[in-house]
Amino acid sequence: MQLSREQLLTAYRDMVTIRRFEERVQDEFSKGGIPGFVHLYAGEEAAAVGVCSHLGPQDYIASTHRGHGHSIAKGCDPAQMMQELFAKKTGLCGGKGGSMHIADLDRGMLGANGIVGGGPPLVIGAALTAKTLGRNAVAVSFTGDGGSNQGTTFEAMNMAVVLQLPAVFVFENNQYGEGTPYEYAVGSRDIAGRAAGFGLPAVKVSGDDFFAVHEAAREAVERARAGDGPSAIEVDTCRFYGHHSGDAQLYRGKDEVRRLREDRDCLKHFRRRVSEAGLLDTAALDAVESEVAALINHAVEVARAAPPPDADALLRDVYVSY
Amino acid sequence: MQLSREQLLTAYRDMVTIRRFEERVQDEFSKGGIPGFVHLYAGEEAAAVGVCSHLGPQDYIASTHRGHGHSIAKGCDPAQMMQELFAKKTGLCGGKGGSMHIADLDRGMLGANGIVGGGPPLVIGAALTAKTLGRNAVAVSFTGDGGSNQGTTFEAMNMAVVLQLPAVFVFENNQYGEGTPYEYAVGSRDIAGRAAGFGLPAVKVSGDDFFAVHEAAREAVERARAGDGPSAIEVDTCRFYGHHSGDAQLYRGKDEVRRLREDRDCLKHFRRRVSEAGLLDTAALDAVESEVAALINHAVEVARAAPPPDADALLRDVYVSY
Amino acid sequence: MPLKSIRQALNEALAQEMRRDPRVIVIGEDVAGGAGSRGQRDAYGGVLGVTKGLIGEFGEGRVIDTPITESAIMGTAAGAAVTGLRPVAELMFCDFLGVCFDQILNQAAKFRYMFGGKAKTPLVIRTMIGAGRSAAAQHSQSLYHIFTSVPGLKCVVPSNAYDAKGLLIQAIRDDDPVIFCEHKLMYDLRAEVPDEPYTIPFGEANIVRDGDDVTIVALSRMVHYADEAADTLAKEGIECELIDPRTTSPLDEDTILESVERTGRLVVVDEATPRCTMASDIAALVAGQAFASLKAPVKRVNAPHTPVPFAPSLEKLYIPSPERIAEAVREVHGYVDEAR
Amino acid sequence: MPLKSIRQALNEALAQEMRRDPRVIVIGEDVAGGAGSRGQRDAYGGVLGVTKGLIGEFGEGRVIDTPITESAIMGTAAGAAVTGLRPVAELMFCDFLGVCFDQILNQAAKFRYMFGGKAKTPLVIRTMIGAGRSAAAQHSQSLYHIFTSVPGLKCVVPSNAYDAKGLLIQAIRDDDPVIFCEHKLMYDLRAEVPDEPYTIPFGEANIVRDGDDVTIVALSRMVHYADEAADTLAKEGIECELIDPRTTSPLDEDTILESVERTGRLVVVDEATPRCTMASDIAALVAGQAFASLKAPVKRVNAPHTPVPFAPSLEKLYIPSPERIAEAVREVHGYVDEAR
Ligand SMILES: Cc1ncc(C[n+]2csc(CCOP(=O)(O)OP(=O)(O)O)c2C)c(N)n1
Ligand SMILES: Cc1ncc(C[n+]2csc(CCOP(=O)(O)OP(=O)(O)O)c2C)c(N)n1
Ligand SMILES: [Mg+2]
Ligand SMILES: [Mg+2]
Repeated sequence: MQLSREQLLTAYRDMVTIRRFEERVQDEFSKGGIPGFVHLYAGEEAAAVGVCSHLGPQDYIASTHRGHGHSIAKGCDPAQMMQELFAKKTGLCGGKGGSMHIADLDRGMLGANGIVGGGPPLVIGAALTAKTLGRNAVAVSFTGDGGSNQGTTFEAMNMAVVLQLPAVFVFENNQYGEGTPYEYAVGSRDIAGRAAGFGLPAVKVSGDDFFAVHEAAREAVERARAGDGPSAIEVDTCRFYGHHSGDAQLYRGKDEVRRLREDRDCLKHFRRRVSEAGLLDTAALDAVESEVAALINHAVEVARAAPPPDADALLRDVYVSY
Repeated sequence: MQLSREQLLTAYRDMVTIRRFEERVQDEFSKGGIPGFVHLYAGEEAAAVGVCSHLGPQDYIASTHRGHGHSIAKGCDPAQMMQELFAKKTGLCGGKGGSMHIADLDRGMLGANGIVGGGPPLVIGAALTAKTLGRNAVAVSFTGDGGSNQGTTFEAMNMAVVLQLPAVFVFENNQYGEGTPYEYAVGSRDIAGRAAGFGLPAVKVSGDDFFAVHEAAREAVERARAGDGPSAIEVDTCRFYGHHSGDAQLYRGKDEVRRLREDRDCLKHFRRRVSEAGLLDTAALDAVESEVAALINHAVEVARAAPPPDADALLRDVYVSY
Repeated sequence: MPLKSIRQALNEALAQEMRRDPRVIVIGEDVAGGAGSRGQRDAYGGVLGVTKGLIGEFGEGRVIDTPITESAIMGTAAGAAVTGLRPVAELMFCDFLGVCFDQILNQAAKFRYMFGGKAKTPLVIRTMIGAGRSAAAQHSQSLYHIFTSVPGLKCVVPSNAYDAKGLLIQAIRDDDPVIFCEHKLMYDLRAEVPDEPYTIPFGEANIVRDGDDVTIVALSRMVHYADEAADTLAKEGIECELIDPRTTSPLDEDTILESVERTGRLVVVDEATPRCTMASDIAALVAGQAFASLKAPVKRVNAPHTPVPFAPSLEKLYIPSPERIAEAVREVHGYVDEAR
Repeated sequence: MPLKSIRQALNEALAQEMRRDPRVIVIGEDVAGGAGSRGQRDAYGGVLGVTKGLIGEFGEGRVIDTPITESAIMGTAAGAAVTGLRPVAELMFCDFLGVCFDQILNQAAKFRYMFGGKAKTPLVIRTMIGAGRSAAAQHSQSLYHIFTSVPGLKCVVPSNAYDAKGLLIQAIRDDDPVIFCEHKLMYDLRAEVPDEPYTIPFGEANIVRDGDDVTIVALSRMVHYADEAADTLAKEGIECELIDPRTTSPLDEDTILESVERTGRLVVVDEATPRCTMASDIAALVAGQAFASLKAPVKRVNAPHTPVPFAPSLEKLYIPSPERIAEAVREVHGYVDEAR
């Protein structure tokens, strides 16, 4: 599928937004402005954006503990996100969720998830809602290579096939679950192949290549929307930071991250591709960069200035009524 | 592999023992002598016996709610089993487990299990013990077609591959989980194929044919014992009774059970096979039948006569020490 | 008014709510049964027949049979609830929470709070509790204390058909996740149940009988045993006030406290094991908030701290009996507080 | 005696037991880390470093990294325990029990009873509890009440490095399944810890300080907050007896009851939420068995019935504070029982 200039710019803007957001989060985290744990998505942008560019506001995604990229790709406001990470009253979850539970139901973002394997079953539910209410919506779960081994993930795939639901299972194989390589933890060493065994079409694509992800996701999302059932996509990708901000990454090979940043940067790949094909010129790409830089600066400024939650928020919203 | 006359007789005896045991349990259950729920194994005998004939007392099995057949095949005493079903002090579990928790650790029988999918993770543990202590033992899990969809079962297969454990996953596909056909519940309709996706050798064999199961199990058990890791076997089989004694079986086709009993009776198949090949004559087979009949009669008599557990058993054996 | 069993009352509640609101669906293992088989559809209608007939009226799209896959069932229900359906999911036996608890504990229960109040999760989980059928250790537990302890969940333990219908309709209309615990020995228990739909609010106890001598709080099936005990005791001249909280979360603290303020004596009867369960919860409530009125130790009548045994003779000893309840009441009634 | 952190004490306990008994193994996610990677082995040594270094001494066969697969981990440990190993399995955060609880609740805990006393399941599950690190709703819970409620499980909640070592060695040598709960904020807390192995029996509380006015029972990290509160109160002339039960199952009922019989006043401090948890369990115990001695209502200091919030400002309000504890003690101390 040929993407329009507009679409290309949007995709690039989303990917750059994620990258700069994460770089800045790392920075602010080390300066102490962000409490708790953060898991950064930098390096994997093509996965979130390649998939979510096929989704509209009526569609759903469920994310992982590494949820900033999915949120941005699904249309969440980076400023509200940043406020959430800063634990502010004005954050996306009023400061009560934080990075690991960032969510935006209005935009079909069902939440980051602190439980590995927590999301896939939820996605089946969202897909069932779409099917039952005839909404023509699609639900996508993002899961890591580590999470691909969780029983809940397997169950969700089987259930989606049995009920022929409009769901897509995206496996972001960034090579590691914490410090454990997927070659060790995935017995078959083949996440897509294992998914295929569940009776759904499954492909593996390179996450360095936005266009490859985009194309695979187009097929999967169209299949789901047409009522032809679920699919799986394994995205071969990499993370540029540690498991979380603060991970010493001793399990990495010498120079591993430097080489990944050189060879496997999906942003670089994208720029090269669109430039070489004459689809976008450097000026346009650079304009996006400055636009994003301003956006992120603004997000951090707002987040810093925003107030913490009111004390009574502690007891609020446990129930709708009690 | 050629089986000796002795081996053939043992296999036949075990299968007949299971069949007559179950028929009698059904009978005693309807007469009110057996409390609780019982799930009968009749029709599936070739699976338990075909597999367990490769196992010794040092090997382990974990069973399902439908556990009588596995217990007998693994060498449990039918009289002690019957006493347990009758809830007697002298039963295999002192009357505290019943049909759904019948177990005999001395014979490597890790228990029937009331939780569908409860057994496979346990088998990994038994296999790990074998490997860690250098025992050269093998651990086998029995799981139904229904249980093949449980997350715990998938996790166990992956773990067994990752740790290269001496485990065998036997899937007894008797076509139904309660009233739900496997064609509906297994999205891929292919349990062995799905298992293969986890990175272990997996085959499907007919459970009508003791020799087919026996041969597949031989390979799998040898592989495990040789340190070459886990395997899976799907046994295509059928149950002659309902899900439990008392199931109206409305989900069955008209005449389904009658036809199964005619066409798919593994005992009939066995008799025909060994007779035609001149391996065992009718007299020998019939002698087994009468021997077993006496055994089962005896078991029921002992069970009826045995005392119930002492009242203080209620509080005993919650802990080793507390 | 027509007499209906708890089974019928629940079935009627489901049917009426499904008629009223197309977003209500039923999902679980064999909730119809026979999906894709050569035999009949609706072959089960739930293992004990509670959902029988629903698929005939509402079809496969709204009465959904699933594989044996509790995490996916609960996750599907949670995900569907938060996106616009009102699922009634079945966890066949509460004992099976072990294979799916995350979707309840960390997902459904916490969405609203974690997401800053922006989520609504109108989910009902119907599940069976209780001993007494020789179903042994893994099919006989009464685990509602676990659900009760989880902020974000509501928990219902009906004791009769009238309450069962009204509470289930309330649960379905409620915008929070509700665990609805049905005692497997009570499905055939009958009571007068109106044909039309009605709701019973959560957090409002039912005063089953009045009395001034001793307060008994009993849950689920134990309400009936406590009532039996109270009959016996009445003949001895001890008048018990019997309170059935009906929901453990929210708990009607006021009714319990008011009663104890009057009687000064409390026995709590709970089929669950004794540690960190409802009897201790209620005893602690009273020890903290009605201490001034207490004239005797708070007695708890529970199952022992053991798994549920298989043998009927042992199981009978396991379950609190009317006799043990009466004995406990006599004890607190006869207690003389020397200091007061 | 050398000062050691809880992290060091636990690590030492594990190493010493693994040396002593070849059947002891450690299994979990990244308990070493880096399995099959291009980088270092033992890259983690447990996410907070408790198992660091073990793989160097004991090798991959006994320090086993797993996929993210808690049901398989717990099942492996249960199955291994019942067949002859003595596994120490790691459930990284107790919050994750939801994805693996069946193997604990229905398998490991019940084997012995269901099988008529023929099984031994010497299994330890190490897990992290507690709020205070802004880890939000799914990584901050204190769920030991759930383990405590299950017959067949033992449950340990150490509050200092000395106890941590002795209790972990006891847990490993114990023949029953033990849940060992480590508070994530206390790993760096130091105490004098002997180099040689020693055990602390289960079910024996530690009397942290003596006092005749009010009994405080506090658990895990709350022991330290309660001690702080007691310091403050001592200056006001209120002398608290502070009891750390160390194990919630078995629970040292005698020590608690004896203390309350002396002081007549009890405050229970528990970081868990209030419903059906340890504070209510202990309050109920006392209301039932030390009623005659009670001079004031039993006060519980808990987190509120809410999930754990992310924002540090809210989380601080969530966790019971020394101030709230002191206030509760003042209340029961100042209470005048008009009837007595
Ligand atoms: C049920 C559960 N187990 C373990 C963890 C701890 N944990 C958080 S993230 C993570 C690794 C996840 O790896 P992967 O799925 O590959 O995602 P990635 O971090 O690589 O994006 C682990 C083990 C958890 N949060 N939940
Ligand atoms: C976790 C769990 N879910 C559901 C059940 C109820 N149940 C008991 S047996 C069974 C069907 C099992 O089917 P299958 O695995 O095919 O075994 P079969 O009965 O055919 O031998 C079900 C649903 C259970 N015991 N445990
Ligand atoms: Mg990963
Ligand atoms: Mg089956």
